[in-house]
Amino acid sequence: MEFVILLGAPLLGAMVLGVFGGRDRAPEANVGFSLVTFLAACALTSRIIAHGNLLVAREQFFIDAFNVFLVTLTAFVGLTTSLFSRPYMRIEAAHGRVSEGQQRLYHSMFQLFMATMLIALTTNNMGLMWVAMEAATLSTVLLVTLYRTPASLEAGWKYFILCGVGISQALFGTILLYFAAEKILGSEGVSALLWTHLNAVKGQLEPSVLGLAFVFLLVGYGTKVGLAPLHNWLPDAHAEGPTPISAVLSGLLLNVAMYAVVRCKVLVEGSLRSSLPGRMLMGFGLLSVVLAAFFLWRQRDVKRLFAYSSIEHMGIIAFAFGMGGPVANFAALLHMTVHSLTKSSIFFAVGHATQKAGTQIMDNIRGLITLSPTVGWGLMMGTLAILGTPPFGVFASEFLILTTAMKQQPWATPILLLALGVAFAAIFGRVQSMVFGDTSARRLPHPPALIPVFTHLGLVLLLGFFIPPYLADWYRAAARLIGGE
Amino acid sequence: MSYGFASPLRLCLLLLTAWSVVGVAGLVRPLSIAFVARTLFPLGAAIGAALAAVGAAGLHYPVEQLVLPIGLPNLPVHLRLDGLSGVFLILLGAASAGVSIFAAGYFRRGEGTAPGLLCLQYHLFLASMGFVLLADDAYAFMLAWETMAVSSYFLVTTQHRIPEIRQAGFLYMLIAHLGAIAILLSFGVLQGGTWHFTFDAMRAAHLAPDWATIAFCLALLGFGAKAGLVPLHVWLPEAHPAAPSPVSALMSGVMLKTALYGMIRVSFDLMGQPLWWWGLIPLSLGLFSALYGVVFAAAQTDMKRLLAYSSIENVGILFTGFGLAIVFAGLKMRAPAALTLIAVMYHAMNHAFMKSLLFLGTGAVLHATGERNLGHLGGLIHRMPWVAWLTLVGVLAIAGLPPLNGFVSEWLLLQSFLFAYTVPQTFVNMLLPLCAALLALAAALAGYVMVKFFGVIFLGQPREPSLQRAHDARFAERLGLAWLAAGCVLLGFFPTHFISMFSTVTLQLKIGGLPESGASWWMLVPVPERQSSYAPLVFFAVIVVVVLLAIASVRLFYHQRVRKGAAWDCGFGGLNSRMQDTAEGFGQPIRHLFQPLFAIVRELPSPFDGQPKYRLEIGDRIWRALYQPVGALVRQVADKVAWLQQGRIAAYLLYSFVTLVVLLALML
Amino acid sequence: MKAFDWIVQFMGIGLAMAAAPVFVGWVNQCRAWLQNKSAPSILQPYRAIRKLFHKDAVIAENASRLFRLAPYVVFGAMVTAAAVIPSIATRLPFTQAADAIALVGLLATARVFLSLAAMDVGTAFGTLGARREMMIGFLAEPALLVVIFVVSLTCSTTALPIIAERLSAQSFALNPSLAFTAVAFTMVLLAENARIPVDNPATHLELTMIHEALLLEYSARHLALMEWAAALKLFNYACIGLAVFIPWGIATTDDPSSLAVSVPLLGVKLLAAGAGLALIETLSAKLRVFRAPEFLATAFLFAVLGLLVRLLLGA
Amino acid sequence: MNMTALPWDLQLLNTLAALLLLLSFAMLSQRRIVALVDLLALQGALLCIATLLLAWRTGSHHLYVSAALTLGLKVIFLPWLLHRLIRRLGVYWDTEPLLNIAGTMLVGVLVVIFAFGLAQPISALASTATRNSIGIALAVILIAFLTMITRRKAMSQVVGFLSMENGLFFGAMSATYGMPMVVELGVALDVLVAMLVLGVFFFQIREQFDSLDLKHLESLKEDQ
Repeated sequence: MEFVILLGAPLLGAMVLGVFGGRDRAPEANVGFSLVTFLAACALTSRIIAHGNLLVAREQFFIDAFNVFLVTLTAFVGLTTSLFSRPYMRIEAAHGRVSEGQQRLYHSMFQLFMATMLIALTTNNMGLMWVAMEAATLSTVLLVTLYRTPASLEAGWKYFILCGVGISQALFGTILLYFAAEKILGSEGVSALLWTHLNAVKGQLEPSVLGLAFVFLLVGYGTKVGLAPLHNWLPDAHAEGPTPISAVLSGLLLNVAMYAVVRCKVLVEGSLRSSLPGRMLMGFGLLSVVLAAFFLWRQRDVKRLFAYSSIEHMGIIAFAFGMGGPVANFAALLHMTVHSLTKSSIFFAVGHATQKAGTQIMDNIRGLITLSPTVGWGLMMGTLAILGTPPFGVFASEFLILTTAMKQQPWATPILLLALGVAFAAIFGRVQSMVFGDTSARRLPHPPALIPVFTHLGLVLLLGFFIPPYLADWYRAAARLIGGE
Repeated sequence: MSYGFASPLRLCLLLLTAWSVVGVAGLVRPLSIAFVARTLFPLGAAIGAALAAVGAAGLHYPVEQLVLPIGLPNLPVHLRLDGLSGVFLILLGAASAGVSIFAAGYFRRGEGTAPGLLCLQYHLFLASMGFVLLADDAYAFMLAWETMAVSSYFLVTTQHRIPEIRQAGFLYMLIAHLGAIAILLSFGVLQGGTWHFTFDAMRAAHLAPDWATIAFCLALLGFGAKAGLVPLHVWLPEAHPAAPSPVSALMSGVMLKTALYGMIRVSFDLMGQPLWWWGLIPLSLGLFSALYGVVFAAAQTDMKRLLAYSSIENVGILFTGFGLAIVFAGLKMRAPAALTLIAVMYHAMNHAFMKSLLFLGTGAVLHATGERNLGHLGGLIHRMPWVAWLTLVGVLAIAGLPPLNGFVSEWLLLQSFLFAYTVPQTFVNMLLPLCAALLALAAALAGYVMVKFFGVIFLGQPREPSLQRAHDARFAERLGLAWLAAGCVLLGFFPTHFISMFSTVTLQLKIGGLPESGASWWMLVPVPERQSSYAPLVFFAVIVVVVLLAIASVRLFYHQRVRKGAAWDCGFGGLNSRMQDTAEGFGQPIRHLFQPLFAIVRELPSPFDGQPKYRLEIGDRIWRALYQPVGALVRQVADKVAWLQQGRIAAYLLYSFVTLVVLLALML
Repeated sequence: MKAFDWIVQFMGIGLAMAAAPVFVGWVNQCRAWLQNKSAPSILQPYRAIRKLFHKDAVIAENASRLFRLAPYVVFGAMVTAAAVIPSIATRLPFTQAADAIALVGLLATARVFLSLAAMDVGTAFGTLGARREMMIGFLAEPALLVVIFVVSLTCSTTALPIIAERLSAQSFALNPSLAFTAVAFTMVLLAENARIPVDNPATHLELTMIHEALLLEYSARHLALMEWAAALKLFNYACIGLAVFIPWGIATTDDPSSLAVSVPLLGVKLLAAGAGLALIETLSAKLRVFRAPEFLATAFLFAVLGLLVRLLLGA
Repeated sequence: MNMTALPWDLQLLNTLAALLLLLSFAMLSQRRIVALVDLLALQGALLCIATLLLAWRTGSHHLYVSAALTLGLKVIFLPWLLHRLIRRLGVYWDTEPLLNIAGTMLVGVLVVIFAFGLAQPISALASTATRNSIGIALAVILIAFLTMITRRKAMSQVVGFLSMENGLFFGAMSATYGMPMVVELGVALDVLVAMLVLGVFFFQIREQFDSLDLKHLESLKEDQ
C-alpha cells in the first residue's frame, strides 16, 4: 500500500503539474506531492524495519535494507528540494528568467524525475532498472536546458548524448547478464532478470560472460555516477541547470546510479570469485578523486566547483565499495547519505547566494556573511562539512574509509592524502573569500528558504555525533548484503 | 571503576560541557558586550580554574575511563583521565583562566564578529581542547582535534574584512587539515583491527617495526604541523598576529601543547616501546626549529609576529626534549628518560604561562596604542606601568633567567642532556652534547629577543607622539596578567612540587619516576648520585637580601640628592626619539650573523637622496623554497589536467570508448 | 650546617666584595707595567668608587624606576654569585643553592638587567651597548656550557663545590681535555668581562665600546655600584676558573686550619691570574665588534675539542 | 563451418547479420545526412526481417510483437521524423568527419576484430542458433560508437546513436531471442521519448545557433 503511494504520488504529481504546473500555487502543490511521497517512504521504512524485506508486484519490486534507506533519503531530499525550489523559482520568475510554461515543465519533470529514481531504486528487475535510469536522464535533460541559454543547451546536449550512449552500454551489459542467467533460470517469464533470483544463483553464472557484462554495466552506470573519465557531462549539467536540479542531480541521481553499480558488483563478484570488479571500482574511484581535485583548482563558477566536488566524493564512495569489507561498505553507505544531504544543502545555499550576487562567477561573490548571515554561515558550514571537518558526518565516513584504506590498501593512501589536500585548498580558499569580506549586493524579492539548508546540516551534524541504532542496523544489514562478510 | 558522580573524570566532563554551555549562552544576547564580557567570560575563567583543580586532583586518583552513548555505532566515545591528561588539563585550565579574565576586559565593540558569536567560538575552542585531552579512542580524538582547529580558525578570522587575515586563516586551516589527515592515517596504522579504534585496542595491538615507524612519522607530521615545527611552521607567524590577543595567547600557550600531548600519547602510551632512533628525528627538527624560530624572532618588527616566532622556538625546545626522551626510553635508560620527559612537560607548563602572559601584554599595548609595529612604540613603561612590570616577569621568565620558571625547565633539560655521553651508541653520544650547546645558544638568543621585545616596547622614548595618550590596562586585564605572572613565579619557586606531580605521569607511562633524593622541599636535586642542586627560593632570598641591604646602606651612608637632567646628547643637542635604536637596528647583529637563513630584501638610501628611504623586508626562505614551488606545481598539474576537458563532445565519447575497450581488454 | 660554615660563607662574601676592586686594580697595574706606563695605585678602583658614592646623582628625565633599580639588582646578582662560588672553601651553605648552570643563569640575569637599564633612557649609545652586550652574551653561553659539560663529565656533577673537591682530591695530572677547556674558559672570561680583545675598558670610543656604552647614563652611586659589580664579575669568573682548573689547596674540610692555607693560596692564585690576564690583554689587539663572534667561536671550538678528547681518551 | 550444413533460414540470418555489419560500415563512411537516415531505416528493416525469421523459427509470440515494434518505430516512424527534421532544419550535409574516411575504416576493421575476439567465448556458450551473430552485434555497437565520435553534426550523431540501439536490439535478439516483453516495451518507449526530446532539442539549438554544427557546443570547458 505505502508502496503504491510511494510510486503513485510523484507520477500523479507529474501529470497534474504537467497541466497546472504554471499556476502560482504550483510550487505548493509540488511540495505537497513530495510530502506525500516522503510520508509513504517513511511508512514503508517502518514496515521494512518491522517485517523485513518485501517483494511486491510479482517480484517486480523488491525492498531490502540496502535500498529502503536510499528510498527514504531520496524522498526526503526531494521534499526539502521542493521546499527550497518554492521561493527559488518564484525569484527566478520575478527576475524573468522562466516563463509560465517553463515553470509547468519544471514542476512536472521534477515529480517525474523523483518517480523514475524511486522506481530505479525499488525495482527488482534489472531491465526495468535500466529503463528507469534512462527515463531519469530524459526527464532531467529538459530541466537542464530550462533557461534556453546557449550554455544550457550545450550542457543539455552533452548530458543527453553522453548519458544516452553510456546507458546503452549498460543495456548491453544487462542483455549479457540475462543471457548468462537464462541458462540457469530459463527464459520463461522475467525471472532471469530478477535481482533476487540472480543473487540466489550468482555462484553458477558463467564468469566470462558476467565479466564482460560488468564492464558494460560499469561503464554505463558509471557514466551516470560521474566516475572519471566518464564524468564530462556532470559539471556542465550541474552548472547550467536551475539550482534545485543541480541539488537533486548530485544529491540523488548519482546515488541511484551508484546503487545500480553496486547491485551489479554484488552479482559479478559472486560469480567471478575474484576481486577484479573491486579493483576496477577502486581504480575509477582514485582516478575520479585525483582528477576532480585538480579540476577543482581551476574553477571560477561556484556550481561547477561543487559539481566537481561531487565527482570527488563519488570517487571516494566508489573506492570504499571497491575495498569492500564491513567497515568500508558501512562507511560508503554512510558517505552516500551524508554526501547527498550536505551537497544538496550546499546547493541550496549556493542557489540563494548566486541569486543575491546575480552571478555564478566566484570572483564576483563577496561578503555573503555580511549580506545575509544565514546564507553565509550555511554555505560556510556546508563547505566545512563536505570537506570532511568534524563534527559533521562526512568526517565520520571519511575517517572510517581512510583508516580502513590504511589497513587494506596502504598504497592508495598517499594518493588520497594528496587529492584531499588539493581539493581542500581549492574549495576552501574560494568559499572563504565568497563568505567573508565586504560586499555590495541587492536584496531579494522573496525571503530565501533556509530551513532545508539547516535541516540538512543539522542531520549531518547529528550523524557525526550519533547514528541512530536502527539506521546503523540498516547500514550493517546493507553492508552485509553488499558482501561485507 | 567509578566514584559516583564526583569522580574527577565526570567532573571534567561536566566542566567541559559547562564551557560549551557558556559559549552557547553567548548567542542569547549576541550583540551585548556587557553581558558577554562581564558575565560569560568571568564564568569561563572560573570553570577553567575549577578544571585545573580537578585535573590536579585527578593525579591522585587511579586511571579512570568512561564510555558515552554517542559516536559511531560500533565505536562509542571513550573518555579517559590519567596522569598525562591530568597534567595537560591543569595547563589548559590554569592558563585559560587567566586568559579568560583578561578577555573579559579586552573585547570591545567593533571587533568584526559579534561578541556573542566570538564567545561561542572561544569557549568551543576551550572545550574541544579539553576533549582532545580526555579522548580515549581515535574517533573522539579526531573529532575534538578538528573541532579545535575549526573553532580556532573562526577566531583567527574574526576581522575577516582584512585580506591578510583571510590569507592567514586559509593557510592555518589548510595545514591543520593536512596534519589532521596525517594523524588520522597514523591511527589507521595503529588500529587494533576492524572497528577497533579505541586507544586500549591500540595499546594491545602489536605492530611490525616498519609499520610502527610509519605510524610514528605520520603522527610526527600531523602533530608537528599543529605545533608549528619547522618546516610546517609557516602558518604560525601569520595566524597568531591575526587573531585577537587572548586567542593568540590560547593558541600559542595551550593549543600548541595539545600537539605535544598527542605526540607523547601516541609514542609513549599507544605504541608502548618506541625505537630509540625515532627520537633523532624530532630531536633534530626540534633543534632546528628552536634556532630558526628564535633567530627570526630577533629579526621581527611586529611584536606579535615576534612572539609567534618565539613560540616556534619553544616548540622546538619541547620537541628536542621529546626526541631525547625517546632516545633514552628506546635504550631502556629509564631514569634519564623520565627526567627528560618531566623537563619537557615542565617546559610546556611554563611556556603556557609565559607566552600567554606576553601575548596578553601585547594585547593591552595594542588596545592602548593601536600599534603592533615595534617601530612606532616605546617608553610605555611610564604610561602603562602595570602592563610593563607584569610583562617584565614574563620576559625574564621566557628568557630563561633564574629564579623564574623558564630557567627551571631549561636547567632540567640540560641536566638530562648530561646523560647523553652514557648513550651506548657511538656518534650519538658525541653529537648530543653539541645539541645541548645549540640548545643553550637558542636559550641565550631568547634572552636577546626578549630584551629587544621589552626594551623597544616599554623602554626608551616614545617613538610616536600619540603614545603619550596611551592608557593602562583595565582591572580585569590586570587581573589576568597578574594571574599568569603569579603562575610563572610559583612554577619558578616551587619546582619540587611540580616535578613530583609530573613524575606520576612518567610512572603511569611505565618509564619510571625520579629516584628519591633526601633533599628538602625547597631544594631541587633531580639526580641524587650527581648532587647537582638548585634552590630557587634561597637563590631569590639571597639576591633580595643583598639588594635590600645595598639600598639600605646607600640610603644610610650616602644621602646625596638625585637631580633630574637631560640625557647625555654628546653635546650636539636636540636628542630626539628617532635617534634611538629601532627594532630593525636591534636585530641587525642577528641578521649579520645568520644571513644564510634569511631571504632579505633591502633598499638602502643613497647619500644624495632628497628624502632618504630605508626599507628592509625579511622573508622566510623555507616559504620560498618549499611552499611556493609546491603551489606552482599544483597549478601546473591542474593546467595540464584541464587539457583533458576541452569541451568537444567527440573527445568525451572517445574517452568512454577507450575506457570501454581497455576494460574489455582487461577482462580478456 | 654548622655555625662555622656560615662564618666561612660570610667571610667568603666579604672577601670577594673587598678583594674584587683590588683585583681589578692589580690587573690594571700589571698592564701598565707591561706597557711601560707609570701604574696607578692598586687601590685606584676603591678611590673611584668612593668618589662616585659621594657625588650627587644625575638621572635623565625619562628614566623609569627600572633604571634606578637595575644597579642594585646587578650588584646583588654579583654578590650572590660570589656567595655561590666556592672560592676559599667548598662546604658552604649557599653553594648548594645553585650549580654551575644556575650560576651561568645568574650572570645572564645581571646582563639582561644591565641591558634593559641601558635601553631605558633611549639614547643611541645605550641601545647600541645593550645590543652588543647581549650578542656577546649569547655567543659566550654555549661555549661556557660546553666547558661545564666537560668538567661535569670528568666529575659527573655540575655542582661547583663537588667539582672542586673531586678535582683537588686527585693529584695534579696532565689532562688535555681540561687544558683545552681552560683555554676556552679564559677566552669566555675575556669576552664576558669586556676585556681586550673584545672590548676595551679604557676607552669611550663609540664604535668599539660595549660595557662603557651601557653605563653612559649612570652617575654617582649607581655608577659606583655598576663598577663594583663589574669588578665582582671579573673576580667571580677568576674564582670559578680557579675552583675548576686549579682547585688545589681549597678548604674541603671544616677545620679552621685548612682555611689558613686556602685563603693565602687563593690570593696567590689571583695575583698570578691577574698578571696572566694583563699579559694576554697586552699581547692581543682589540677586535672589531664583528670579529667577536669568531673569537667566541674559537672558544666554542676549544671547548668542543676538550669534550671530544674527553669522550675519546676518557682523560 | 560449411554453409551447406546449415538450414536455409539460418544461412539467411547470418547473411542478414553480415549485411547489418556492412550497413554500419556504410554509415561510418556516409557524409550525406539524408542517406545516413536511409541507411538507418534499412538497418531497421533488416533487423525487422531477422526478428520475423527468428519468431517464425522459434515460434515465440513476443518476438512477433517486437518485430512489429521495430517495424513501426525504427523503420517507419523515426526515419520519417528525422527526414522531417532535416527538411525543416535544412541540414543535408555533414562536414568532413574528424578523421578521414580511410582512417575511420581501418579503425572500424580493428574494432570488428576486437569485437569478434571478445565474442568468441560467449558464442561458444550460447544455446541459440544465432550464436555467431553476438560478435556482429557487438561490432555494430562499437562501430556506431565510432560513428558518433567522428561526426560533427548533431543530427548525424543522433543517427549513430540510433544505430547503436539497433545493434543492442540485434544483440538481444541473437543472444537470447529477445529480452522479456516488459523490458522490450520500456526500451522502445525510452527510444521514442528520446527522439521526441531530441526533436525539441534540435529546434532549441537551431534557434540559438541557427545551425546544428557541434562546434558551437564547445564553450563549456576547463581548458581556457
